[in-house]
Parts: sequence; structure tokens; C-alpha cells
Amino acid sequence: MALQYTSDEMMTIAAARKIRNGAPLFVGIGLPSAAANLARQTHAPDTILIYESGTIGAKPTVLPLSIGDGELSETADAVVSIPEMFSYWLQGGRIALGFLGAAQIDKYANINSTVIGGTYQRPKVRLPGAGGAQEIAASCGEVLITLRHNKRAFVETLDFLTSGGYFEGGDSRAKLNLPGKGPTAVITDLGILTPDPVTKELTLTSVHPGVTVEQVVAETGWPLKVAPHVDTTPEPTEKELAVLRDLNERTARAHAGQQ
Amino acid sequence: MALQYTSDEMMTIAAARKIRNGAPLFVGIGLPSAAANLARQTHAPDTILIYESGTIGAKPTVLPLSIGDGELSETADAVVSIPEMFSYWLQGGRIALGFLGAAQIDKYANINSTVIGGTYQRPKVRLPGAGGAQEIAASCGEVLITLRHNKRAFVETLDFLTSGGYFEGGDSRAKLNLPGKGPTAVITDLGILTPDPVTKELTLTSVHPGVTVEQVVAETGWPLKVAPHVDTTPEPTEKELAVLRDLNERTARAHAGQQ
Amino acid sequence: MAHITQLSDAIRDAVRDGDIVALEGFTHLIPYAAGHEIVRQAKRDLTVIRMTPDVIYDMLIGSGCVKKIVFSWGGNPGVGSLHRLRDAVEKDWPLPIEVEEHAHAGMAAMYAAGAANLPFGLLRGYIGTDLTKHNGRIKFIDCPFTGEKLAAVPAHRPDVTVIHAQKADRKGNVLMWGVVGVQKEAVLAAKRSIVTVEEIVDDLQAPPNAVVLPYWVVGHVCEVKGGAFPSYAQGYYARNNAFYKKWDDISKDRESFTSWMDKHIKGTKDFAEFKLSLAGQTLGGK
Amino acid sequence: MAHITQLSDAIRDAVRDGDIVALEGFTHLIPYAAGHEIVRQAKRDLTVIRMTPDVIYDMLIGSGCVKKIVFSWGGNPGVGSLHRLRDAVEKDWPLPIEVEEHAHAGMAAMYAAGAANLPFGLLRGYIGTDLTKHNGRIKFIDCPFTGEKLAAVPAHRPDVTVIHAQKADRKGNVLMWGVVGVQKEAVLAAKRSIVTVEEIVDDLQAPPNAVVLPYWVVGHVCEVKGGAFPSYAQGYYARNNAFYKKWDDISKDRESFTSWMDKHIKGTKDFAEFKLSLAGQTLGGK
Repeated sequence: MALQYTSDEMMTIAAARKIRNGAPLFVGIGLPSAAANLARQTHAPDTILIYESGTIGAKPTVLPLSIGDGELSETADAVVSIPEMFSYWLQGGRIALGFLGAAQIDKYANINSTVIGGTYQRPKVRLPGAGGAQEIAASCGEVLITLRHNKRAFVETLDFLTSGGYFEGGDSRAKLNLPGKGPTAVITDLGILTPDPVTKELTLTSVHPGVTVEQVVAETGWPLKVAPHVDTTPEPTEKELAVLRDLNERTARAHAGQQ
Repeated sequence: MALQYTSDEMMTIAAARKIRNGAPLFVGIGLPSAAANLARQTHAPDTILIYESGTIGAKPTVLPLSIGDGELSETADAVVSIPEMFSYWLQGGRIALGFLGAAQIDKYANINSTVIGGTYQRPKVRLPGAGGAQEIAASCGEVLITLRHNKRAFVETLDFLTSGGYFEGGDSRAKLNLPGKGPTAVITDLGILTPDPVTKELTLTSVHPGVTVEQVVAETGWPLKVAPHVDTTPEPTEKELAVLRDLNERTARAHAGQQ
Repeated sequence: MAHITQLSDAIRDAVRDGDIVALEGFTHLIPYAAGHEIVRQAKRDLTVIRMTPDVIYDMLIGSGCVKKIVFSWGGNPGVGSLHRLRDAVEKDWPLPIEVEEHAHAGMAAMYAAGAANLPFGLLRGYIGTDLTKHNGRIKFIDCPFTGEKLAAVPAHRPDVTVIHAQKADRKGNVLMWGVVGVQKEAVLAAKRSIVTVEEIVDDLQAPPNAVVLPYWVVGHVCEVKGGAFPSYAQGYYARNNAFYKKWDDISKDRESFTSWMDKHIKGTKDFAEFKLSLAGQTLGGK
Repeated sequence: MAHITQLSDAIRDAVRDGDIVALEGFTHLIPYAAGHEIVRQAKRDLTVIRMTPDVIYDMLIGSGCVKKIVFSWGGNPGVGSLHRLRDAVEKDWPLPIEVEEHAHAGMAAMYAAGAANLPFGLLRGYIGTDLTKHNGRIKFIDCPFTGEKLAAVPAHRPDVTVIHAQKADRKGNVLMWGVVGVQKEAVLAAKRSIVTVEEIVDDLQAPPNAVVLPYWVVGHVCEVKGGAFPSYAQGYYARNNAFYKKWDDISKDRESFTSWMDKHIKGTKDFAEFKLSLAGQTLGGK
């Protein structure tokens, strides 16, 4: 019996599967938080959730709406100041995995969350900006990027390089001496891209069930490199879907109560 | 009726009198701590005692034997880490007054608490070293130095410059851009020396009761500058002596119990 | 040295036209009541600093108080854009706004440097990113031991920092707990400070090593119950997520923003009246 | 990742001949039991780091474990000199000792830099003093914004840091309170760590914003009741001032030091036996 699920659910579940049990994880709001908490409630119960608000080892029962919700600090093993979080913990090199979203991404997994169109001084769209993304991209052991796959997002040239992936590809990241190794996967609602080991160019290595390679290529704003053999992402399991939906429902109920 | 008191009591009381009520004060163990707590129990009840162990606003009932005794942290308004104490509080320029002792002092109120005799690598006497003294000397609004007056301590040339007073005198401290203004008095068991406003050379401005100017000059290892008019330090009051002795007795009782 | 006073007096006294002002709070304990009062008193030409400017900065910008913003993430957390910030940057409304943009780690280092009386903060950061092309206040230095290239950013030294905390005692010692953000550093880095609190109590009953600002490093202390609404004060009230969502509608266009501000902020005399003005109706009054 | 073990196993596993070792504690929570065990296991050629080396470092130095000391204040607090440190520096007994000397602010900055994965720490310090003439690891840099001269000191990155704390839970999360010194930084800066605690409990019951080291940043966790004696553990026992005074006699000459160490440290199998060996007699056994 085939399960019914949305492409966003597939994306979240595919991201959750990348989380190794026990890893300290830098979590943002939205999909990363959903993926991390899904992982914690399925295959990776000892995942250590770290939110940039300073909450270390948070164990939320519902997904937070802000990065510093009360439930995060109440359930955390430690709550530290922001300067300490960024210096001793993130820059300190203690975080194995970071999640990033983006408004734009290029073929070397560099991302833009600053401005779209126009000039920097007079942009067409002013986005929120870097926040902690630059340091996550630079200092986490590895980085997973999640975003919806379309040509507006997957662009040949970024309007602004907010956070570095592999810069101009090849050894250009290595030359900058950044502590973390960079993005190891880009997980979208269509499939999974991973960097080529040498050129660092993002390569389509998996498509989600029901998605074709041609579709992914068509939604990418540069000539997408495709692996010789493209996997099909395993479908969500019944358990994964049940846990994710339960998490989302509990979250919606909890937040609806906060008027 | 003349009161009986020791020269160490006079020194402590003379130091305590220099403390302005309400001033945040960086306190070391021994005489500075006695003077600060005496002041707090007499003319300066709102003096804010800060010990370098991180205890801010400590209100001990007996004198601590170490700079981080339990009573200090239990009675403090805030207890911070050592890096925070030295960066945000001392270097931050928040401390009005610091106390320093010394093994040696020169005419420009530079002090040595590092080595005596021999060479630095192979000294005759290895002293404990700088501790927090360099930063107290550099960053407190002003500094009071207390030590017993004799030719072994008051020397023409320091064996080692641990913490700076006025360096080579004149504007040499000002040229180094240190935040604090430097030592404003040296209080000994014989009298009080203050820096000349221009040359910064220590000048005898007060002798304690019963002490002669000649005696102070004889106990100083350089040709001591003497003010045209030398005051006599007011005798300890009955209250000052009673409070100081009570403090010392309570301290002795409390610490004797800690076997 | 702390003095306990009314919020309106504190803002009148401590926030001056042209000041560099930091209203800090990292998702928690955001000083909304104080921000409203800055709008009511129509302060002008402010340079506003904050890691995460959110709805209260949208209010300040849309009300014409702000000349320049220094920040690292400007959005409505959990919701989306700050429409008033965007309108100022994209279309100069109501005034052109100068932008000095950083990343979080840089902003944190700038506050910490200010608190520590250092002229600059040091971090591994900014390398290879476009922020350095547009922000001349990000420089690089070489480590004198390893030769590594590290970022240097100038210390924040606000004229006045405004924060909200849970408690103060009658001397003005301030206690906060939970997500404490960069508030201690922001106060210690500033020339003046205003702290609004949920309550003023006889005894803070602070646990060991709690985040306490001693009375002699804070300025005005004002009791403003609920003063962090719609953000939250741990131990007192939860975040009002509905207001954050509603703000998206209120602020989307200039007219609805202006009429909402006129009615609920400028048309009320203080935070208590503001809360009353919201209570009698659906949020935003549309 | 924390594992709960015996202290003797922890020292055997984590402290290696030639290591850079920091046993930290600022008058409070000094890891005496762990220091004794280093003496018992006769570790050699250690570089020992500490802001305030005290009696436990005297024991290590006099026992021939130490090749180099990095410090900012070396004394018997409230009493006077460290005779074994002095004998090593002044007369090469039992071995010559290399000295790298700093001031407190510099040492604190070095640990903080290590914890923050920065190659150096920045401070206003050392200017005009003689320490810079004898310590080549103190350098000066110019602020890229103001041109001011500031001190730079290299990060501490110990091979192993050893501390004592009040509590751990069964996962290995560590809680300390009171005077917390530079212990968090020293652990975070180190490759490996050993934490002795007064007790291992089911639930730390840590207050908000307490100083907690999560289990995944500490190494060995060992329950050693009273393990900070003769220093103190707030909430458990007071400082034993008599022992600090008695140490002045014990350590004053080489023979009395050696016989005391042979009897009470080397002649006992662990900290519990050490305490028993002291209990049956006046301190120091003379």
C-alpha cells in the first residue's frame, strides 16, 4: 500500500535521515528544526540540539516558532550567552552538523540570504541577512542545505554571497582555511545533490520517488551535473510520516493556544 | 587618654580612610581586605568589594584567607568567571580603586612581586609573581599601595618591574595610554607618600603619630623627597580600632574552627 | 548607579536625538515597552544596533526615528520579512536608512569588545563572503603567532542600551534568566542604560552564578509588567505568536501601519494603556 | 564523550608523559585527588599550566613530574611561598624547571582563546612591564581601527585538563557553582579532560544559566568525595586552612617533603586511603 505524502514531507524526512545519532547539531527554525526533532524521535534519539539562542541539548516536545522559545531553554542541558555560543561552541569547533536554508544557491553550494535583485544598497528584495549562517557554514563539521528546488533559487550567479560553500569550487574553500569541511548535501523537495569530491560542483545523486532527473535539471538554473547512477530516495516509512505529522500537529495545537 | 595601637593597625586604618563610600574596590588578601572591610563597617558602608576570584559585591563577616573563600561567593551580588572578571570588569574600567602590596617599590611607585636578587632565570628569591597586579595597576581608576617601610623594600632600582606605577616619572605613564591614572598614595607603617603632580616622584606627605621624617628618610633606599609641610596622620579613633580588632578576632575564631 | 524611575522619564532622560541606541533581546525579553516610548517621544536620527532587529525595530523605523541600522539578522522571527525595514531600505520610506550589516558572531564580538573596553573584537569570520565588500568596518589582521588571517570588528559602544529583565531589587540589582542573549555585554558596553523589569522585589533570590547586573553598572530601572510583550519573559508569560503573525498584516502597507501606530502607540499614554487598547478588540483593530 | 570511571584509570588513560596538563581551580574546587594520582603514577616531563599553582603543583614539582610551568601567580594562598616551586627555580631540585610566566588577565585570555578556537587572545596588558622581556610568547599588535597597541598571547591548548566539580549526572553532565574560575574554558580548550566530582546523581537539578559542561565535551568523570581537600567545595565542605599552613612546614625542606609524600601519597593507594592516613594523626605526621 503506497503511502501518501507531500514533497515537503519527503524533504524533511530525507534531511532527518542524514542526522547521525549522538551528533551535536546546530538547528535553525523551520525545516531544520523539524528534521532534527524527527531524527531525535526516530533513529537518532541522542542527537544534541543546539539553537543559536544559547540553548544546548534542548529537548522540545513541539517545534519552536522562534529560535529562543521558552521550551528550548527550559529543557536544555545548558543555556549560555550569545557571545559564548558563537565563540566557545560554534567557533570552538564543537558542532558536528549545521543546517542552512537559503533564498539562492549556486553550483558550488554558496548561498544568498541577504538581497535579491537591484544593488546591495538598493535591492529589489531585502532579505533578513546572514544571522548565524556564515559561521555555521564556516565552522560546523559539515553542513546540510535544504530548500525548495526551482530556477529562482538554483541560480547560475548569486546576487550576494552570504555564506560560503565551496566558493569557486576545487580547492578554493580549502585555501581559505575554514575549519569545517562545508556542505555535504543539498536536500530539496525534488532530490539530493552532493558535491563532486574534486571539483565540488553539486551533482544530482538521488531523486525523490516520482521525480525524474529531467524535472530536476529543468528546475535548476545552471546545467546540472548528474551522477552516472542516480538513486531513488527511499520512500518515507510509516513511522517517519507518523512521527513527523504528530510533531506538526502537536506544534500547531500548542502554538494556537498562545494568543 | 592616648590609645595603644600597633604600626600595622595604623597602616590598615590609614588605608581604610582612603576608601570613598560607594566605590567599587578591587581587593586582595591581607591588609587590603582588612582595610576594605574596616571601611565598610565604618565610614563607607556601601563600598563594593570585588575579589579577583569573580565575586562582585561580597559582604564577608570575617576576613577571607584566600581570595575565593566560600563566604565571598555566598554573600556576593554576582559571581562571574575569571575571564569575565578580567575582561568585562577590570579591563572594562569599572573598578574605581585597586589595592596592591609589593616586595619592592621604587620612587615612581613601580613595584616588584616577581623575583629578588640573582637573575630572572636564577633568582635568589622567587616570589609568587604578578597575579592580577599588572591589570589592577593599569586599569583601576586609581591604585593604593601598602607595604612596610624599610630599605629592603624601598629601593633605588627594582630587581624586576612587575606592575607599573609611573615608570620613569613625568609623562611616561601617560605615554603608555594605560586606562587608570596610577598610584595615588603609598601607605606604609611609617607614613604616607603621594606622587608629585608633575614629576610623579613619591613624596612624603604624612607621617604616622610618633614617627619622624628622619626615620622615614632613613628607611627609604633612595633620597626621599619630603613635602615642605609634612602632616601627621590622625590617630586611629576608638571606633576604628574597635572595629578592626573585632574583625581580626572574629576572623581568627572563624578560621581556627576550620581544621 | 541605578535609579528607579518611570519609563517615560527614563527615555526622556537617557535617549537623545542622534544617539546610538541598542535595544537588545534575543527572541526573549525584548524591550517592547521601552521601544514604544521612544516612538511616543518621537526621538529622531537614532543609530539603532541589534543582532536581531524585529517588530520593535520595524515600529521605530516606520515611525521615522531611525537614521542608521547596525544588525546581523532583520526579520519577523517565525513569520518572515520586516516590511517597514524593507520599505526603508528598498524605497526610502519614511526616510532613507543607512545599513551597516554584520553576521551574528561579529555582532556578538563587537558587544563583547565594548564590554571589555577593547577597541575591537577578534573572530574567525566573514572570510570569503560579500559582506566585507559592503561593510568597511570589517577588517582582517594576521595572527602574530601563526600568521592566520582573522576578522577584526570595532567595539560597539552605544550611547544607551535598553533591555528588559525579569527582576530588580530596590537597590537596582537586575536578574535575568533563560535565554540571556547579549544583554549583559550590551549594557556593559554602553555609556547609559535603561532596564525595564517585570517586577521590583525586596530580594532577588538569585541562584548561584546567575546573570546579575549589579546596581552600580545600570542606569534607569523601571518596573513595566508585561513590558516584553509580544516576546516572552520566562517565568512570567509566553511568547504571543499570534501578534507576530498579525504584525505581518499590520505592517504590510504604510497606511495600515500608520493608523495602527497612531491608535495603539501614539494614541496611548503608556504601555498599560497600549495593552488595554489591544484588549478590547481583535489584535490590530482591523 | 563522557565516561564514568575510576580516577586511577582516568589518569592512566588520559595523562601521558610529556603532556601539557592544566589542573585548574581558582582557590575553590582544586583537583587535589587527581593531582595525587599523577604523583602516584609518576608521570614525567609534564608541562603544567595554571593561573594559581598552589600546593598541588608544589607536590607535582617536588615529585619530579614537571618539566615546565606556565603560570601567573605561584604561592600558598594566605600563607606564603611554594617551597618546592622555589627550590626547583632557585636550585634545580629535583630537576631544573622551565618557567613561562604571565599575568592573570593574560592567562585567562589564553584559556578563552583556546576554548574559542582562536590562535591568540587579545588584551590591554603587559605594557611597560618586565614580563615581556623574559617571555617571548607575549607579543603586541596594533588595533586596525584605532592604532592602539594591544597585547597578544597564544591560546592555551592543553593535552588534558583536570578539574573538580560538585556534581555530575549519570550521563556525565557536570555542574559547578560558586567561584568557577577558568575551569570551563580550560576544559573546552583541551584535547582531553578529567572531571572529579563530589557526587554522581540522577538529576543535576541545575538552576537556570548554571555553569554546566555537557557530557559530550568532557572525557573521564570520576566520583571522588572530598577530592578538592584541602581546598573547598561549596555546598559540601569548607577550606581546610590548617592544612595550607601545615604545608609550609612539610614542604620547607626536601627531606620532610619527601617523607611526607612517601607516606601519605605514594604510600597510599587512593584518595580515600590518603584521607585515612591523615586522620590517625596530626597533619603531616611529624
